[in-house]
Amino acid sequence: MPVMTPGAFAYPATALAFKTGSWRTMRPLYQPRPAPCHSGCPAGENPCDYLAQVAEEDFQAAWETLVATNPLPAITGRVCDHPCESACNRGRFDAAIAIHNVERLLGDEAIRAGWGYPLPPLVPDAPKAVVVGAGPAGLSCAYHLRRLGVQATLMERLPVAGGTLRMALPGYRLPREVLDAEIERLLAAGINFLPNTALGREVSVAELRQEYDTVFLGPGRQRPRPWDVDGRTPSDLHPALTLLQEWVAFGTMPEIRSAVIVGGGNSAVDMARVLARAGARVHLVTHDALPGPDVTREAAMKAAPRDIRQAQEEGVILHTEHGVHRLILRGEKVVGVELVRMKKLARDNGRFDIVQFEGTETVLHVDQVIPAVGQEVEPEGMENLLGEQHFFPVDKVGRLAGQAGLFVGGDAREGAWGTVSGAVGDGRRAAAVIHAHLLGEFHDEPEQELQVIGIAELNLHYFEQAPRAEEPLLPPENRVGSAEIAGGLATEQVIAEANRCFSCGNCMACDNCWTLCPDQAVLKTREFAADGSHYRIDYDYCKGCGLCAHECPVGYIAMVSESS
Amino acid sequence: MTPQTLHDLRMAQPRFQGLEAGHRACQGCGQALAARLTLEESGPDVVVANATGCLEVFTTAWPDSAWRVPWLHSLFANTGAVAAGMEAALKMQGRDIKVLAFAGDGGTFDIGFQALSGMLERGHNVLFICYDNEAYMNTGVQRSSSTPHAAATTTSPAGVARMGKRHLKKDILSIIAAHHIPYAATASVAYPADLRKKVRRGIEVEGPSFLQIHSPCPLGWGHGSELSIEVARLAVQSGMFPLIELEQGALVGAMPIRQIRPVADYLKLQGRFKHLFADDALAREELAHLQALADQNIEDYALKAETADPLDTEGVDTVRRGGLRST
Amino acid sequence: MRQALEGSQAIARAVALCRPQVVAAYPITPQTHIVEHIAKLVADDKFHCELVSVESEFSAASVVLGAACAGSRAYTASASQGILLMSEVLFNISGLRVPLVLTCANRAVSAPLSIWNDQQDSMAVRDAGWIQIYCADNQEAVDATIQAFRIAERCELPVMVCVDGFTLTHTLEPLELPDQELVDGFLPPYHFSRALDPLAPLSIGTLVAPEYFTEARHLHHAALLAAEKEIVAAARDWAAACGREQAPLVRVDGPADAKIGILTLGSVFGTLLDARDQFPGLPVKLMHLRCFRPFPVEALRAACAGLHDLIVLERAIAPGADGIVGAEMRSALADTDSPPRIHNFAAGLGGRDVPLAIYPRLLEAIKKPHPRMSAIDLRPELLPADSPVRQEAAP
Amino acid sequence: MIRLGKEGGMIEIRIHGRGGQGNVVAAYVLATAAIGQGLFAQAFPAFGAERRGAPVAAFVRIAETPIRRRCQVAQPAFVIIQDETLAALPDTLAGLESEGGVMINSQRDSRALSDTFGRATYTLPATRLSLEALGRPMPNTALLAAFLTLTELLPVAGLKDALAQRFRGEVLAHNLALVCQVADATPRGIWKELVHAASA
Repeated sequence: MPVMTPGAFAYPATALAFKTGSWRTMRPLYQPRPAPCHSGCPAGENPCDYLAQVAEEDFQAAWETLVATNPLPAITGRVCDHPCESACNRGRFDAAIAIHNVERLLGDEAIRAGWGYPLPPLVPDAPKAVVVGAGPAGLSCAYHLRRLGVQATLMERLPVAGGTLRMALPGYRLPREVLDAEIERLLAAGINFLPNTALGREVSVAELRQEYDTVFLGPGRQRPRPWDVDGRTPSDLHPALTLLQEWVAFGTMPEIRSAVIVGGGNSAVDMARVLARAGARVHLVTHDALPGPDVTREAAMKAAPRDIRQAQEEGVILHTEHGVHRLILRGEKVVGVELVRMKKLARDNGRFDIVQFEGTETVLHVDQVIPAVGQEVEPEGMENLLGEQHFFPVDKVGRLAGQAGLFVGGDAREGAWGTVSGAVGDGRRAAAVIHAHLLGEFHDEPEQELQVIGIAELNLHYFEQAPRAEEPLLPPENRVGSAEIAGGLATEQVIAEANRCFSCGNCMACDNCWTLCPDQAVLKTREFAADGSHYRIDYDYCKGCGLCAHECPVGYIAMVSESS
Repeated sequence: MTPQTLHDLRMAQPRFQGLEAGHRACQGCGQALAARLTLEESGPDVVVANATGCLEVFTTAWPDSAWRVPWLHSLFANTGAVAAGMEAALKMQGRDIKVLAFAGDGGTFDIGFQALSGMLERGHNVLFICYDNEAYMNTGVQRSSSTPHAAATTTSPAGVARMGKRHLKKDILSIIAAHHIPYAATASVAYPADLRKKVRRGIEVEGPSFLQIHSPCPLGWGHGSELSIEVARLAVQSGMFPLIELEQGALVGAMPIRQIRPVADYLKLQGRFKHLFADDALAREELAHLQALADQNIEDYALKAETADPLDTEGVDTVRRGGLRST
Repeated sequence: MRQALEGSQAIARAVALCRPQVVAAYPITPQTHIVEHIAKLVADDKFHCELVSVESEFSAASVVLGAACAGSRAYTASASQGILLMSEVLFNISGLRVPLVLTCANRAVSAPLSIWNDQQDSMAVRDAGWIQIYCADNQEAVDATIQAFRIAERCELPVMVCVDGFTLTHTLEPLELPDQELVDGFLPPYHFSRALDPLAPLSIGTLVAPEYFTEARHLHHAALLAAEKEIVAAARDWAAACGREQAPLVRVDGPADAKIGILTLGSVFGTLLDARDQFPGLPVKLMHLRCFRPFPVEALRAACAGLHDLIVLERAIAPGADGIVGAEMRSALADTDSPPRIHNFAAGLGGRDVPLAIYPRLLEAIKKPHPRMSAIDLRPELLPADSPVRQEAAP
Repeated sequence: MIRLGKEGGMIEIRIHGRGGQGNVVAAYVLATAAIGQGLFAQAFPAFGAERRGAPVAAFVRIAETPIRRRCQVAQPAFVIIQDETLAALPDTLAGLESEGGVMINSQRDSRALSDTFGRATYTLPATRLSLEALGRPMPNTALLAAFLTLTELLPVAGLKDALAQRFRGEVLAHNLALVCQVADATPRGIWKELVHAASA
């Protein structure tokens, strides 16, 4: 009961006794939302996290954040077609953040400085798991198992680890020393690596399944798809994969003056570039379209746009949305091919059909046709798992149907990304499930995904236009042998890029909500903010005006009904 | 976290909350925000004279007060004089405490103008702050001489014969400038860094200084409470409310606008201008009139940014990680 | 020692002796000489204060309000239209319980415009919640001014010292001015318990809802009633200090057993004293109401005990009603046993001279009853021919 | 110094002049002089809104006992006229006691004006004297000096003291010199009995 004062004066800050929170019908909530770059990354990286650390110039912390999802950043920073950047909201503002350059710099910095993965010690009776195939999927799976405290054994058919990375990726895209450095660091991280150990040769799947509760298979796709035109093939047919692997391994290449490469994937483009650089006249023929804003993922060439562009720079002649209609043979040798315009058209059932357009035939005179129409799983040692299929049908965490404890990831699974980062992601997801299995903690309920945050949900007023840093490229005339083409970015450029990040759906501690709340209901704190923000809302006073949510630059604050 | 420690957290905020929570302002009140930002910059060594108006009513419903600074509300019309008296007393006592005067546009442009003019003319060391929400909001949104042309209020309603207020918004700053005081400026709640900078300047100068802060009123302007900052920002970006600084009556600075927005973008968010978007010749004419007024501001104060000024309307409140703002 | 001083000059010097730190005023006849004398004292460095020459009386009152709240003793003076222009602030000052002293150089209120003396101005703000003290001569004005600061600061209430314009303010006569030590001994340094201070930041001037307003008003009313004790104490202590006795509430002069009494306020009292000597006859008790607010009901009942006829002579009227003091006297004496007949007259409105001859006219007038108030010095011949008063007066 | 007619007796004097002529000052100086001599006195203007040049009046009361009345002076014992042209105005001699005296600033002969006014009259060329002594047409000091010399109401020294309270430096010196000059040239005490009669 208040007692009347002379002249009805009042004491300071006594209004705190008046709880205006009761006025509220909508409640602001700090709610992290997946950024498009995050949800767009096949490896599952969340670039916002490490970009924030790079902005604060704490590179090692940023790298450690990065390798918590992807152990091979120096590699993926080079070879990934970075869908994160295609998804980046900033791309609809000025230009996407050069995330791959940040990733690459962190990876290179780690190699230079010799940083080690932050890993827990292995307990003596740690659970065990085996991984077959030391390609990107296998390496990732083994690494993540190790991170989770599982004793991982990694088997590889070849004497060295790396799989496709080592076998088929040209040095001008992925320098050997980078590849070696990251793989060595990974293998040295307490993983039991068994080279020259092939399924069906040294060991069988059955034996593995006897020894281990769980087995992860990452064999990749090692066998070129068979190719012919109306049942005919030239006698001197060389599949692109074979030629590439020879060139990558020994630098040798048969004498070819002119060729048609058939296919639109990475190996097709790499093949074409290698030949073009060797002085041949190279045509690349593909059903697919050139990647572009209004071209669907399904209809576009699988190769990274960057590599396609570089191939053109290097003289490769593209015939997109064309197919080989007829082989022109003299005897059993190719002297030319007849091309026809084609298009992938979506049908009502959603599937794609390839349609030829009669009367668009043209002839190319070449002395070689090199198919690069993709590969399939080499079934050796896995025949009874594969049966008639060319790939392994698995669920979203990589479990092979009807085979308890058996996981498949990377290119070998049906519907694979067909990219290194996709394989890395498969390995990580499988490792998590395997770990849960080993602890008997796996629950098969789908975790409901928060909706990815779109640019419309950001408050762009708070960001300034800033140009994207472009890395220097080796001019076409200087592109010889394995000389790396992409030059990467300098440290200060990378910091600038990190500062361009909108931090979509992730609190950047900008103080807007704290500064603009008319009711002093937002309290600034680091230690007491449980929700990943740097603030607490004092609901005793928040009137629910919604200013904080509207003015939050990164869409971190949601207004939810009090009644619900 | 228990409420007790939440209270501790409030008591430990890294800023001076001269205006505390628990005040009874409407949701999204621009004036409440402006007052807190002002005191955040001034710190506790001030005394405040507050004119009758929303700010006074919603902060001090006996026995509660939201203020953490010595505060006096006398009347509607006399704030300039009350502040002058405080200043005279503190001067005689030899105490170095700045006197702040708070008033709305009614207490500044209209009923309080004479006392304000006298205070300025006599050179009292007072920072007079006008929270300009462009109408008499405290009594239920009646027009003031600060109400923009064509805005609808309860005493300048829109109807078949009228397009809201018939007269122009009084150019108070030019009148203030004619007193040749050391410092006068306009600010907006949409640009807190700039606002704080101007409060600081107004406090540092010896002698009278004046700050007019554009403070949206969701109730009176007819916009959502979450839009207060958005609306204030558009007022600046459209040229309707130029952010300028004067010293000794002479223009010394204007915040450039990098991307000038059409006045319609500002108006269409507000119910008080709804009638201007009717399919009607008079409405179109008044809309064009308001655009012309904004264009004239942009010309008079050279508001069009030629280069990316670090303090332009986009740069000044660009967010930085960790709450750093360019000031 | 006695000095020849003009009333305004004496008041100005009395104010200076009280050492207010802030003086604010706007000139208006007949208050001007007070402020001019203060300005001269400041200019001659005989008085150290911040003299704020404001742009209106409204601001003058507001400046001293702000100054007093900020912890400085403050003073202002005005009259007539100035008092009315201040009136909003006057109510505010007392409601906030702020100690202040204001000299009202009493003057008529326009329209019609008159710059001359009556007391309509201070009477118009009788309900502003201020203490009001009326002075019969300039010596009283000097003493009351000094006492007013102590009363105000002890009661946390503003005090209005009412001095007839011209008849006192512009009249030179022999006056005693105390020396500084004497005043310093009587009046301690200014202290306001709620002074604005960053170290104890109170909020003054809050909004009070209906559930609390009555109590706020009650405290103000009770404070005014309680102020009577301080007014008496101030007069007593001041007398002890300077040797000048003064009835603090009601001055009574004349035989205790007189059956006729005349109550008035201000400088007319002196004229009546001389007039009574000039026209000896029935014993008449002359009374001066020094303290009008708080209204000293007990003192007035005691003073009027035994009277058959009480003449209340005022220099203001409540148009359409009665005399202001007269009406209050009726209510004050109503429930006493055998209250006197009350005759309520106005005189000297708008500066009309109140001569000695007013006295016999008053004694003559009360021979017939006066249900309503009238001006004793009305000149019927100046009224329109159809005016009832004129017809009644016609022989 | 003379005694007034009776205990509590009082002399009332009215001074006529024009706005800006120092009329009120004259009244104040005379009252101040009386007070300086231990008497009681009152001085006040006829309160008006008149401006420079208009006819104005001021009053002085002098007594041996405190003066309580605050009314205006209706029947003065003496009238002091600072400007001859005012003499023609009806108000100037209004209420003047039949055995009262008129002191007037004039070049003309006292006897002639006595007949006109029907009262004891003394003329003094005060404007000329003040122009000579002060360089300004301020007749009041000379008139007061003459008045006090004629009536011996107060010693001329009292007038000098009063002037000293109000003026400084050269102005004061010149005024004091003028007072002496006039006092020496004015017959002493010839109006004593007028004073006595008026205050009786």
